[in-house]
Amino acid sequence: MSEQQPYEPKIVAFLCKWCSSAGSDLAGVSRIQYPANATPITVPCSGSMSPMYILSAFNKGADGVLVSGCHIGDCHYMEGNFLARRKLHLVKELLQFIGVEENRFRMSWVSAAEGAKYAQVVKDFVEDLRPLGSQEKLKAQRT
Amino acid sequence: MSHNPPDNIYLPKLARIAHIKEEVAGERSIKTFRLEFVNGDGFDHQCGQCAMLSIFGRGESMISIASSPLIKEYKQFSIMRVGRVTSAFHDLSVGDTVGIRGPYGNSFPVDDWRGKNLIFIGGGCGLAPIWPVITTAVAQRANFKNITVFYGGRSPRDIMYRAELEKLRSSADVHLSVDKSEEGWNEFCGFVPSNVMDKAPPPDNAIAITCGPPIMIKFVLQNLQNLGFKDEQIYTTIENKMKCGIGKCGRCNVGKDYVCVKGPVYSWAQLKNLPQEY
Amino acid sequence: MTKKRTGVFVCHCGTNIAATVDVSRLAKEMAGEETVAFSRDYVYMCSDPGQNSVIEAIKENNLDSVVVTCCSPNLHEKTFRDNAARAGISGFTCEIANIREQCSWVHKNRDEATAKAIKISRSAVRRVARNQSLEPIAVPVTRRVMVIGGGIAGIQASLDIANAGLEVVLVEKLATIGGHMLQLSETFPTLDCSQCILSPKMVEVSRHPKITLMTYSEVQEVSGAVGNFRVKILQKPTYVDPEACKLCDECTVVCPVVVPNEHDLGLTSRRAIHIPFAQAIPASYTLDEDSCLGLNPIRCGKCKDVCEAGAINYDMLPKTVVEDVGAIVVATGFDLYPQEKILEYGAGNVEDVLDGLQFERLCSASGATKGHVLRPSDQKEPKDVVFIQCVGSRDPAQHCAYCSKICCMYTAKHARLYKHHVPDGRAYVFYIDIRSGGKGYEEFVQRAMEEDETVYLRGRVSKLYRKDGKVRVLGTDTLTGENVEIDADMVVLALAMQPSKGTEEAAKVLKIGRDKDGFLAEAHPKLKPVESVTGGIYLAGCAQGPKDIPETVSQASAAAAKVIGLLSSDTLNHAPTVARVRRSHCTGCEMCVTACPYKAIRLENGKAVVNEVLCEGCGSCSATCLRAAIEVKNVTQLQVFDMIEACLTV
Amino acid sequence: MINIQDIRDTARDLLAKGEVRAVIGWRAGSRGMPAEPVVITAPEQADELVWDPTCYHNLALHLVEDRKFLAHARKTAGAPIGIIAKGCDARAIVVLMQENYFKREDVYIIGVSCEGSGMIAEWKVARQLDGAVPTAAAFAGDEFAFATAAGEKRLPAREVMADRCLECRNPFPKEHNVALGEDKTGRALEAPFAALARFETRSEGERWEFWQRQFDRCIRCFACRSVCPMCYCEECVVDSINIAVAPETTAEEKANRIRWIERSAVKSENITYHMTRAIHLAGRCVDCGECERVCPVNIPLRLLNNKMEREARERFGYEPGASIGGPSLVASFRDDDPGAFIR
Amino acid sequence: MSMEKILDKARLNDWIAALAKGGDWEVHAPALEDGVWTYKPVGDAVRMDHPNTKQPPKGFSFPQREVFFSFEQIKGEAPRLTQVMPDPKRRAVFGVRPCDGRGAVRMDRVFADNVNDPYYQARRKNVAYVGLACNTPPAATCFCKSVGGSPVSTDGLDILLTDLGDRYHVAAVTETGKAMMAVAGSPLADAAAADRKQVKQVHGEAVAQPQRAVNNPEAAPAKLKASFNSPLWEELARACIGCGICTFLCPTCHCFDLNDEMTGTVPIKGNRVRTWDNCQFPDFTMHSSGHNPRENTAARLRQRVCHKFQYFHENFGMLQCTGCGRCVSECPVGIDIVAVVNKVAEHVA
Ligand SMILES: Cc1cc2nc3c(=O)[nH]c(=O)nc-3n(C[C@H](O)[C@H](O)[C@H](O)COP(=O)(O)OP(=O)(O)OC[C@H]3O[C@@H](n4cnc5c(N)ncnc54)[C@H](O)[C@@H]3O)c2cc1C
Ligand SMILES: Cc1cc2nc3c(=O)[nH]c(=O)nc-3n(C[C@H](O)[C@H](O)[C@H](O)COP(=O)(O)OP(=O)(O)OC[C@H]3O[C@@H](n4cnc5c(N)ncnc54)[C@H](O)[C@@H]3O)c2cc1C
Ligand code: SF4
Ligand code: SF4
Ligand code: SF4
Ligand code: SF4
Ligand code: SF4
Ligand code: SF4
Repeated sequence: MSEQQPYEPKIVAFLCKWCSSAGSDLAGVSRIQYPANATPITVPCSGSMSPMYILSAFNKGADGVLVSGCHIGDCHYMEGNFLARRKLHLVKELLQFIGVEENRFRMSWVSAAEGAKYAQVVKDFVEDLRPLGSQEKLKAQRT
Repeated sequence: MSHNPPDNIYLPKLARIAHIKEEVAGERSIKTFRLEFVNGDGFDHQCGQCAMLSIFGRGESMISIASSPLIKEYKQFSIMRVGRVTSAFHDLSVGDTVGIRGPYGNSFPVDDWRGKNLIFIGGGCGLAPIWPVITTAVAQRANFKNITVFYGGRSPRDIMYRAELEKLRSSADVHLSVDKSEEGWNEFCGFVPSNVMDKAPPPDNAIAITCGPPIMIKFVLQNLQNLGFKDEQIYTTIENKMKCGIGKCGRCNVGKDYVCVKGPVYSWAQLKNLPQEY
Repeated sequence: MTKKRTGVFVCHCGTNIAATVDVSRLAKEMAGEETVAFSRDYVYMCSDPGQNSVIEAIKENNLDSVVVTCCSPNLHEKTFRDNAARAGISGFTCEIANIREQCSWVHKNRDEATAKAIKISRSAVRRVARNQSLEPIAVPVTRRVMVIGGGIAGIQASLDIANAGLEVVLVEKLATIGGHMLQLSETFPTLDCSQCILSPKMVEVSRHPKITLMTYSEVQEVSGAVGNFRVKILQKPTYVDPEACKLCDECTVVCPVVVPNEHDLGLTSRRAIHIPFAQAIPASYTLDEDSCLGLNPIRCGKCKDVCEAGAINYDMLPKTVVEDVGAIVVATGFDLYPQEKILEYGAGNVEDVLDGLQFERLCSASGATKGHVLRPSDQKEPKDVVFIQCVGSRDPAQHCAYCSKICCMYTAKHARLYKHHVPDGRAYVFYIDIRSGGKGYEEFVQRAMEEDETVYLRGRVSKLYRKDGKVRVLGTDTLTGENVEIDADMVVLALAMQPSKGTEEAAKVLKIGRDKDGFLAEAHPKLKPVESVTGGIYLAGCAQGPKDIPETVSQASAAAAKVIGLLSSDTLNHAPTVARVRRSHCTGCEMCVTACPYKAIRLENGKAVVNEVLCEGCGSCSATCLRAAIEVKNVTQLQVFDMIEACLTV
Repeated sequence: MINIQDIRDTARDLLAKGEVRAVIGWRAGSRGMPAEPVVITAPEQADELVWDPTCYHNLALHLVEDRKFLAHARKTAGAPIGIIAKGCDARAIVVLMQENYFKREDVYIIGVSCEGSGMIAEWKVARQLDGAVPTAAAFAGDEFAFATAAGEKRLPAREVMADRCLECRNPFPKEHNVALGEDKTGRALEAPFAALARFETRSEGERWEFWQRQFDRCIRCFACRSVCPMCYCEECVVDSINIAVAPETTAEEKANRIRWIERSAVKSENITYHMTRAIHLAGRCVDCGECERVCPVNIPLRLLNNKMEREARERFGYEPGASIGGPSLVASFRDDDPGAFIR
Repeated sequence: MSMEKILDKARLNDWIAALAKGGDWEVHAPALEDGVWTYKPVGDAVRMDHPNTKQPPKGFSFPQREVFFSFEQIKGEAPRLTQVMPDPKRRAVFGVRPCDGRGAVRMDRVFADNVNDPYYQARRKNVAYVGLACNTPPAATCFCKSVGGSPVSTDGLDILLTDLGDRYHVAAVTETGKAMMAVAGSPLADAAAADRKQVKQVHGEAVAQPQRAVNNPEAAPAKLKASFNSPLWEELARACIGCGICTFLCPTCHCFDLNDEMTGTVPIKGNRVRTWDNCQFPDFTMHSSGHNPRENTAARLRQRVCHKFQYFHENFGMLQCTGCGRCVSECPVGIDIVAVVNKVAEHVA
């Protein structure tokens, strides 16, 4: 990537297998274009999101982390997203508390039917991350 | 690599895996690796010394050099799969390159043993550290009198260096044993110390060299003493966790001794004066 | 676990992937991965030669794991896992990297798309590097089925399944089965009498030895998983013993309470004690406790007094019944979009403006007017009737975005039925366009226009209001561009279909997903149209989306076939990707036990133990355990850790 | 005010009757002050016990240590173990029981109320005494009495009390077998979470500036974790080096340890460690403040845990250490948990 | 090698400035940050009224983390190693207390014993310690005198400063020290006889200050040796929580770990890194088999104390402990090395 090109935030997107991953598939089937910044990792359920994954992604240099699951009440595993909501609320609060920009961590509910929404979520996230520049606060210092 | 300042003892030399042999299968499997130095780098070693082997990205492990110092072309290591580094070793193939630094530690005073009877007593993975002594002694067969090897594993499948041990029979007395017998096993059945007691090698003009799990060593010692061996006639090696190999990282010490420098070879006469921290 | 020998197979998907992603570069990059022993690209990996090449490559190169980079795993994961199995390795060492839906189809820039495809693929390779070879777990199944909803969909499914020899429990919320079809008069495209074709089926249900019918009942709680569900059903009291009831109708005569009759959509009234309609199944009266004066002989007690059969029992209590079943069919149907929400057409407050079902009741021989079309306000025969299509449908701004699919047809039917009843009447239909796909459908609409001289006006009705005893309808004919003004005696709105209230409730209880319109979500829009996302739960009828009777019946039979297939053997394969406890790390804190939605974990001697049959592999436990002492096989934290790494490697 | 003889008598009695096999308490430190934790096993040792404003150690930790000690010695417990517990110690014991670390009947809790007072912060005392080094400290109503070379010095409790004690909501050990001292729950020397609230008025940039400076100093001695009764895990997730060795631990498991962070004490790794710990203590931390006290480089760790505690309280209506039977914070949920942050 | 000067306190900054400019020295001095005294690169004002720093200055030659070499390996190729040597920056550390100076002596012995540690040496040769004599009453935890030190000891220091109220007495200890004083120029004035007298007196008073003490330190090695199997250790260590503060903060603890830290996976890239490690951690000596030669806190406390007071003495003829008292004041549970040694000596025949 040459110098002139705009800064491209690196996003790790954790998608639940049933809703959000299917939602992103639908975005594909519908050919809705969105930025290529977010690399998806499919997890069984948003409830399987260990806070460690988020911390680890930042530690490995992610500029933003997205967690997306089924809407409340629609969890394929019934309650996973309820658990995720509570757990990740804490993670989000903590990140903000230590002074990491609020916009670096995002959570959304995207159903299997919401291809357009998934695309929009990624678009918005990328736009919100762009002004923040690359994430150095939590990134591992290994030199 | 050639620009390595020779004084950086932390920088490994590179060695290529020339040969891999599977010794023992199962949960704690053992493989024997033959390493050849690359870029003309290398070092000589003595019986009983060990080397730090590296897999870059996984870490380092101290491993006894299991080949005789007489062999210059390669160095041999028998590695049991127990954790991070050793598992990574088991994943390697011939042709892969690893790091090696050493040699570390003291050695068996093999030259002082000329004209004596040598009795080797090994268990499990503990054959590797004494194997260079055995092979060196056999190569210089004329220098020694009787050579006896006791070795045992949990079952016939846990016997390492099987083929080599068979070959050894032509120049030494080899007594194998297994803890639990299986069909087709017609040698001793029981623990190694019992086998030693059973064959009762005489202590006169003899040196006993033992290596194996701590519990085995404990009973071997007792039995040897019962057979009349003196403390100065018994040698063993101890393996404490090591990171640096040069007496600085602070974990392998037994009392004041850093095992990586003062050990790993000790006579029982020396060892019994050290605190029991191994 | 020794180092994997993974094969990577990069699919071009014709140009679907290859046009946007540099596939050969992708294959080369993957070859550079530590664990990859073989990597190639091919134009159609899922084609026969493509699949065979995978099998051959596995065998020839002694591969123990596979990554196929192609389309969504929803499409071909199974295909390639089967291939892996055919080549002699565990299907669970095969993973799909989705570089089509999640990459080539949504990005244009080739460099960016290629870079992203590499990350996605690399993360699959890293994951596979630690996948365990697993074999499915065999679970004994309960060879019984529950069908929820007793409309035509539920009836058809129940009969098909019962006829295949499996026991069925049919749960219906109302006092009778039959659903909406029971309210229809005649049905398109053949105009045969709805009840005439439905009633025999209802009777068959009631008599079928393999079917247990539970009306006036609702599913309250479902636990377990495919093959072994445990369902709790609440049976509301009808206060009438169906065995004893002689259907003499004495009770309704004495009952002092008069309330609108739902079956006739309020066009008629009924008593607190009533039979939903004459041929109700089960054939018995029901006392509606909400309108009854008090279920108390002191307050009223007239019906109890008059019932000679002694069938009435005020002390009847709700009953909770537990049923174990292996599969569930959800056929909870539709409701009409509420007229109150159509503000532009008076929100239900304009007299003589009816909805389609009310009109069906007007036409029905068993309906309010005994089959005479009379307008409700004055019971006179209407001479000018306006039918408005697409009311609430296809209106994303205000109402439903979707097309309700059947309104064109039933409006044509209504127009024709009206003309058959009132030959000198004038029928006008306002439409946006006519969707009459279906066998004999187009002809049916043509006949409405030609034979029955219905006036079809293309355009929307902008407004209607009551004027001089008539309903003034203002609209535009977009074909002529003229404004149209009709003073109608009666207006019939073809209201949109929406998922029934009961569908919403059932989805909640069963924890199955719904689509954005609230209809039950199918596992795949094309390939799994009758499966829900949850294993063992199937969908049928209008609960899944708007459809007419033939389509409803087909889907019901399809669901039945799936169920029969599922329960055709005594055991079921359960996915082996279940949670596993690392005993040395577990401290027995019980957090995972609390978190598991399937109650699949218990403590034994201070350590967590997973019931593999109950575990669905959701991973809630793993995310909750502080010590990562419990993890889902093949989605371990280490694997996710590696995948994160891969996603951030440029 | 609690009479130390009552504590000693209780302990002596329990030991003499054999009702407990040992009592965990405090005795005078080798320099007189501060007190140090002690495990006494004989009735006559009861006279060593002390109760003063330097008994800040959360003794629940030593229950954990005791269990590990027994496991190590391959012994079974037999009789219950006695423990002297302040309000926060008792809350920690409740959390441990909630997590089945031991059973209620295994522990005999001799509750001691901090009443209207609490533990001192040594640095505050040093500041107030201007260098004079006290050799003993004692409760004296609203004051603390210090023995110094220049004779007794009295200081108002509020001026030298540890922040955690000033903000303490329940200075009385609710869970106990026997309790000594008055229950002054609800006393409010300082508003709960006062320090946190003050901190939160800072901007995002200021917060980061603050924390990065703090974390940069961490030397990763892990004392904060070692001193925490809730960090009883055999192998901490952030430890890339520890090996949980149990007969079941396989070579595979050891080889596949996840290295969430590295051992290097650099900012990023330190932060990840502390974030992990804060998350892991959400709903479990009882605000005994020990991590903050022991940190050799004064990192205000309580702020992190307080933040989580307040979230739990305000958003999820959850109070750590309130009940033995209830579900853990992160293993449970309520339908109306806040979700506005989700898009 | 005597060179004595007098420095007006007000001109301390001038000297420091001269060092930075004329001698390429990066100057560090204790600063109070968030309530902790830490060595920091010198800013505007240097204050040297600190008690001892929380952490000893050992990090200047033995940092918590240092990279030894980096490696890179492309699949199928041999790894490439690149040695990383420390930045050759010269660092002058002001305000080092004598106990820590003596700590440096002990570290030097370890890292030169058997074979030289190239990384330690590379750093050490570029560090100069400008000590500050302790002439205020000692902290409650100080015991340097009983372990062979003194509040005015010059061991391991390059220069010793003595606070004379408004002036410092500056005495060179090593050639490096002399050179550093030489760059100072005018701020350093020659010491007058009265100054010398005053220093002598101040030193005398400092040494006379009462301290805690290890009783009979000469006997300690033998007593500890005899104590090895004493059950006393179990009792002494019962409260120890194995946190390791005592060793991380000790000026002479030098144990370390070697680890590979990854920086990339395509190709495999990373660094071999040395970090501090700690004999009080349970896994420190634990073998993969689970066997642990020092398997409980008792064995680990014994190791720490015996290392300081016996093993080191046997190997190098001096006690390793310098009496700084950090492990005493910072131990969360009050384990007190002085009390431990004394108790052991008392109970062991
Ligand atoms: C002198 C000596 C000779 C040895 N000879 C052999 C041999 O010939 N064959 C063989 O298979 N093993 C030998 N060992 C043991 C071998 O070093 C360990 O099994 C190996 O280091 C384990 O590393 P790991 O990364 O696989 O295990 P992990 O458990 O993942 O390792 C963790 C770390 O602990 C260290 N470690 C763990 N156990 C030991 C141990 N027992 N000794 C030293 N370091 C340890 C390693 O440095 C490693 O980095 C020897 C050890 C010593 C001290
Ligand atoms: C005005 C109109 C005219 C139509 N005319 C025709 C026509 O001429 N030809 C044609 O082919 N189609 C016609 N249709 C379509 C036809 O009505 C439907 O296709 C058909 O009724 C769908 O059947 P179903 O079983 O899916 O749903 P429904 O008939 O709605 O049945 C659902 C059943 O489930 C029950 N239920 C709901 N929730 C629960 C719950 N939670 N628990 C238990 N039970 C529950 C309900 O009480 C009901 O009995 C017409 C539709 C309308 C609106
Ligand atoms: S949450 Fe973890 S530690 Fe607790 S019981 Fe479950 S597996 Fe064990
Ligand atoms: S993965 Fe865990 S939480 Fe999910 S069903 Fe299985 S055991 Fe329960
Ligand atoms: S925060 Fe403090 S106590 Fe915790 S590891 Fe860091 S320095 Fe040690
Ligand atoms: S930080 Fe978490 S994993 Fe580590 S010891 Fe504490 S609770 Fe256990
Ligand atoms: S002695 Fe004290 S400081 Fe050292 S490890 Fe034990 S508790 Fe920690
Ligand atoms: S052992 Fe303790 S007193 Fe001695 S030098 Fe180390 S930290 Fe200081």
